[in-house]
Amino acid sequence: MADRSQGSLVARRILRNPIAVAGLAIILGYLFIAAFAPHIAPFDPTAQDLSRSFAPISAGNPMGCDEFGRDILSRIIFGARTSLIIQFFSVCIALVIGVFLGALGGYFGGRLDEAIMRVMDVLLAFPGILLALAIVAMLGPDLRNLIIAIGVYSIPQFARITRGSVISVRQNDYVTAARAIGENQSSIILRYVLPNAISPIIIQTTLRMATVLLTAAGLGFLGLGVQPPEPEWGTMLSNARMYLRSAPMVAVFPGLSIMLVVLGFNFFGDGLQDALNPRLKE
Amino acid sequence: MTPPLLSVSNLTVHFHTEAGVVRALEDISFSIAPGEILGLVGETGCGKSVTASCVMRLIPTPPGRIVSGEILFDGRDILSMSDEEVRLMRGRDMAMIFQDPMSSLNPVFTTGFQVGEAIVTHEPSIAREPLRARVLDLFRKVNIADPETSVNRYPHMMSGGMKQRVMIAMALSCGPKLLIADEPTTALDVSIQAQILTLIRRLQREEGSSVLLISHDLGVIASMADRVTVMYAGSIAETARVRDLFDDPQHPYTRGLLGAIPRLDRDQGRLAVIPGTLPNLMNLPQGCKFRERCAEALPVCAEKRPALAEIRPGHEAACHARTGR
Amino acid sequence: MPVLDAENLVKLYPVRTGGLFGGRKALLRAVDGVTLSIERGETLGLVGESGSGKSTVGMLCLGLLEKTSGTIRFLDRPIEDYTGDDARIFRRKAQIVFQNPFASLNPRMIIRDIIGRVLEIHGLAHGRDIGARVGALMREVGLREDQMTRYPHEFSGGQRQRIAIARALASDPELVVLDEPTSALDVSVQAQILNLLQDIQAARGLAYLFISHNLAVIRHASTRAAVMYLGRLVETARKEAIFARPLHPYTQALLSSVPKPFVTDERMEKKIIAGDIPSPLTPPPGCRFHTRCRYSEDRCTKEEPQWREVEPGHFAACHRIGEIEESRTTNPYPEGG
Amino acid sequence: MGRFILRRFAMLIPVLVGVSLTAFLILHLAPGDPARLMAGVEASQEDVDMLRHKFGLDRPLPVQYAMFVKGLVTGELMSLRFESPAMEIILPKLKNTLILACASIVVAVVLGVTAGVLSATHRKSWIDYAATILSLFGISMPVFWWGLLLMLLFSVKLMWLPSGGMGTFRHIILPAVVLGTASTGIIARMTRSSMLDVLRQDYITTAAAKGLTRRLVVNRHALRNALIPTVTVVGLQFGQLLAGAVLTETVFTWPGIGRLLVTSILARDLPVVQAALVIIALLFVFVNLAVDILYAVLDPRIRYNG
Repeated sequence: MADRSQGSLVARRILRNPIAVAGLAIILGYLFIAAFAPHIAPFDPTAQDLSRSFAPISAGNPMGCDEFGRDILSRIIFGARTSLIIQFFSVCIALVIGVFLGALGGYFGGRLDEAIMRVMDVLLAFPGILLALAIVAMLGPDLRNLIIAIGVYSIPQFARITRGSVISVRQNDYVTAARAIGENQSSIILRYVLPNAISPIIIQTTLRMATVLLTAAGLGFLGLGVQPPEPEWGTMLSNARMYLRSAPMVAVFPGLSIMLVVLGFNFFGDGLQDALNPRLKE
Repeated sequence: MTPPLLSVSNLTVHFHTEAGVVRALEDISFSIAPGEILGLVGETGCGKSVTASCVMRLIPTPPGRIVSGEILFDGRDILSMSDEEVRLMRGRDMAMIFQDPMSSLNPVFTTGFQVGEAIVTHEPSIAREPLRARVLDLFRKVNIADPETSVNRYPHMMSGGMKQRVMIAMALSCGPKLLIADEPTTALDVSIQAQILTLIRRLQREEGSSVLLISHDLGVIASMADRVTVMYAGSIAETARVRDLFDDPQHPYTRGLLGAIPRLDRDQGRLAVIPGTLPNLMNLPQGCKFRERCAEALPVCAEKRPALAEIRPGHEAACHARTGR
Repeated sequence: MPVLDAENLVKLYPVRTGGLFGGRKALLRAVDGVTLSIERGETLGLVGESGSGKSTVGMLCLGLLEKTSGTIRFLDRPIEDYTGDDARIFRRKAQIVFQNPFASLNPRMIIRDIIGRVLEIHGLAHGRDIGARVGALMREVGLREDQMTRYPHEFSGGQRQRIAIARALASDPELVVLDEPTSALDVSVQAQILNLLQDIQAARGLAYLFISHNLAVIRHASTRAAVMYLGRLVETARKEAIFARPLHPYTQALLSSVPKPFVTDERMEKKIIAGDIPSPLTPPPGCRFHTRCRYSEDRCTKEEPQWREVEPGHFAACHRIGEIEESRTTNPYPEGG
Repeated sequence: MGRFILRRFAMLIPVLVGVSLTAFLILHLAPGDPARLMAGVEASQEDVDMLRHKFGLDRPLPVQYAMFVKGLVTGELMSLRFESPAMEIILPKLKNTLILACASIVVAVVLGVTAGVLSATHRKSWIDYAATILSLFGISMPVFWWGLLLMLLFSVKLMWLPSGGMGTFRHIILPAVVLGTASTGIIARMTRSSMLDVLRQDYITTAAAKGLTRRLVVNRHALRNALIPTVTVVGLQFGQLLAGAVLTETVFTWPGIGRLLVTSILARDLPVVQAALVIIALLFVFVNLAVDILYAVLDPRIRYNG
């Protein structure tokens, strides 16, 4: 936030909202775990010990062991790292490209806008996970391709949100005033339009972090995500599914981790939405 | 003397917001006689619209809170009525028209339906045909061209002036004793404003109802009202008959306001200016709220908030310099 | 030499009215043949109701909207000729103040930058100088210098309008377009701003194009006034003439329908212009005011009235000026419907 | 109204071309030889060359695209796996997916709109907080995990409901609930915010000022307007459901297009993958068209201006 007092007002609103605070706590915990995974994890996440296959929950393995006797807690902790990498890079790709295209179309309008939006419409015509699924299926499943696939499928959302926001900001008199004092186009976009169009983009970024994780885990669950033995929550769940009847607990923790982190971003994003959108406040 | 139709006494209203408590109204008292038009005038934030909402009991609570006071309408205390009693009174005994006719009609229903709805609410047993006739009648009464077609139109197909006529038709549908008009012409062009004001005036005479006319425009007040109440920062500054107020204003704020208006009828070199800005309603000063902008302020003005007092019959002002030493 | 000289300005907007592939395109005639000029030190008041095109004229004169046709000469040079480096000169010498002070200041900039950008862009000050110049401008418009590091939302509406005025003055303009500069303000604040504008003009010898829907404000603020109706000028004259002896029936009726802030025995009913303002999409043929004019006759519905100088410096466009002169004393407009 | 619909149809044409082009190009996006990709790593060079020729992969790209579109339109596009036209495989599966998606959307709309309206009318009460938290949980729930949990509880432990397959009404309950959970949450949030928005409008005050009961103000004046943006969200959610079916159908072995898509990807049956993608996209685009038309029915401002 460029604006001090407005920024602190937003912070105060978030801290007064218990749901947003809970979300923030989850996110911070997640970041901490991902950052310090090697220091926190009790075991090597890929070390197999077939004698401990499906070992139950114990003091040594607080979440038990999987089919290869790997410590599930350690795999969950390192899995946070994988998830964060996917989230961060794919959202970055989508954010940069999407905001650029959306701002361009929204500000200049006309044929350029028409062309950009038609392309976005085509991408949006493949709903949800499908586009990412198709891309990753063709490129081959690995971490880099997963990031590209998820990044590409998130572009239209950012482009649309940015475009809408830019169009509404563009109509303000201060943009006309900027033209009247002789500001050039790039200066108008960077100094006047984007800083005022940023709120919905911030909200979208937070909420996208949640969606992106769900998509990555979903692809992992279908066997099209990060390949084993790399620890990734969706892939872990996919393997656990085969032993659902005999060892149901193995399926519980990866799913719980996904849900908690996604919940964290959604809680925080929801609070952010209320805080940045004073229209909803009395 | 006939008892007043509406009398508001010592009304105090607060709003609890994120930033603090806004003292929107402080100790407001005024009354309206049957068949009278009372003009309520003041600048942004003076509390005139809040007052109107209180009379209709349309203040959202929270954030609003009616701290104290009494609103007697036709002898009944509105503030102690049950929700159902208030509901039955709204639209039937008192009705309201709003500032922005563009947004005060529901875009997804036809205008005829919305006027008819007001009638059905208070006469649930009315049959279809008489209802239609009543609505058409009302449309004719407020001079809407081609009523048969107009009742089937959606609001967005009408001009601002026409929509305000629909609002007036709706307000008059059950023959209310009191009409509250909250800035009814502020969103309209000058030529349309004149039409609407004339219409309100004519209908008020025909129906014999009372009107609480709220406006920031002293011109509108001067040409419409029988009596005028001037509000400033949540308090009443002055109440008088319209001629007394414009010919011999007592409160320094009223005088300042009249001096600050550009005039069409004469040349003014420079406009008289009320210095300074409105006080913050969340942090009101001690004593008189107008003191910091007042050229006639006395030492007492910094200590005691002036009460409304009669200066001559029918002319009251809340000013230490006028009323007492 | 006038500061601004606009001739036969036209602005048409293509508007879609539905249908396949964009449907029938209609033309909204926002401004349709407006001619005006403004001298140094003078205020031209431009008054009209909604749909009259008065704000569009202001935007056209500053090149903020592209005109469809007509010529605009600024300091004796067509504004199209201000290209390349000269474009800066035009931007520097012609400025604008908008109606809504809550929308005309970038909420993400502090006041020093809002005003200081003008100096930077035009190279009028550098480095530390900027702060000093901004401070001086703020004092000129009645603000405190120490407020320059604040954001717009920390100011009241009147103060914001002062900031907008300071921004307009920063580049030392010759012409300022004031687009309803006081319409969003309360009466007491309006008076402060009107006085301020008067002082600035006296001190700097500026030309103002003062646009407003408020006739009393126009009368107070201008030297000459022009009345617009549905994209056309109907009358223009020095203010003494136009407000004392309006010639056009529209001007007359408009003046009498303004509620005056004093009590008279005159009845409101006598002063009304009937009917709604027609849509600028389908302006009436002939004289555009004929649908609401009580003097309208057959000719008015067919022929466009000529723009002519009825008295020296007093122009109007009406077929019946001479004939209605005598009936001016009574003005029995029926109630509109 | 007719013109309005026609115009919306016309706007679809570039999107349809783009959709088929994208589905076509995705195949060529893959690094390396598409023929090799189809044939698999183990196939001999002759087999690959044969496949390349059979599918015209040695022809110029525009020709290939034309063949692809022709194959789609005439239904001649052949599956690699089943030696039968791709469409014949896809369409019965599509029907199953539609049954599932429709069941889910009904659940989501009924629960979501109710929760959203209650939330907005009881703002800041426990109802609002509960609905908000539940909605956010619903949105955050990974479909596949949620499916596994419910399956564990209702099929494995309680043995009330079947764990997979399709047949009776009991088979559809779990997949429909699982698939509809996220949409319920999103529809609830959207309804709440548009309802709050509408409740602030002047015409709501007007309705209250004429003496309408609170219930009429909410159900007649507010809901009708609040549903307008909700309808768009429902349309978008329908697409999400079609996509989410990929996961739900895998969990519950529901014989729909989503599962077909996954198995075809794993079996490198590219014509079926492409055709399925195009079919889902087409369906989604037409649902959105229907939503636009519904939008116009609900909102007279669009009806007459459009």
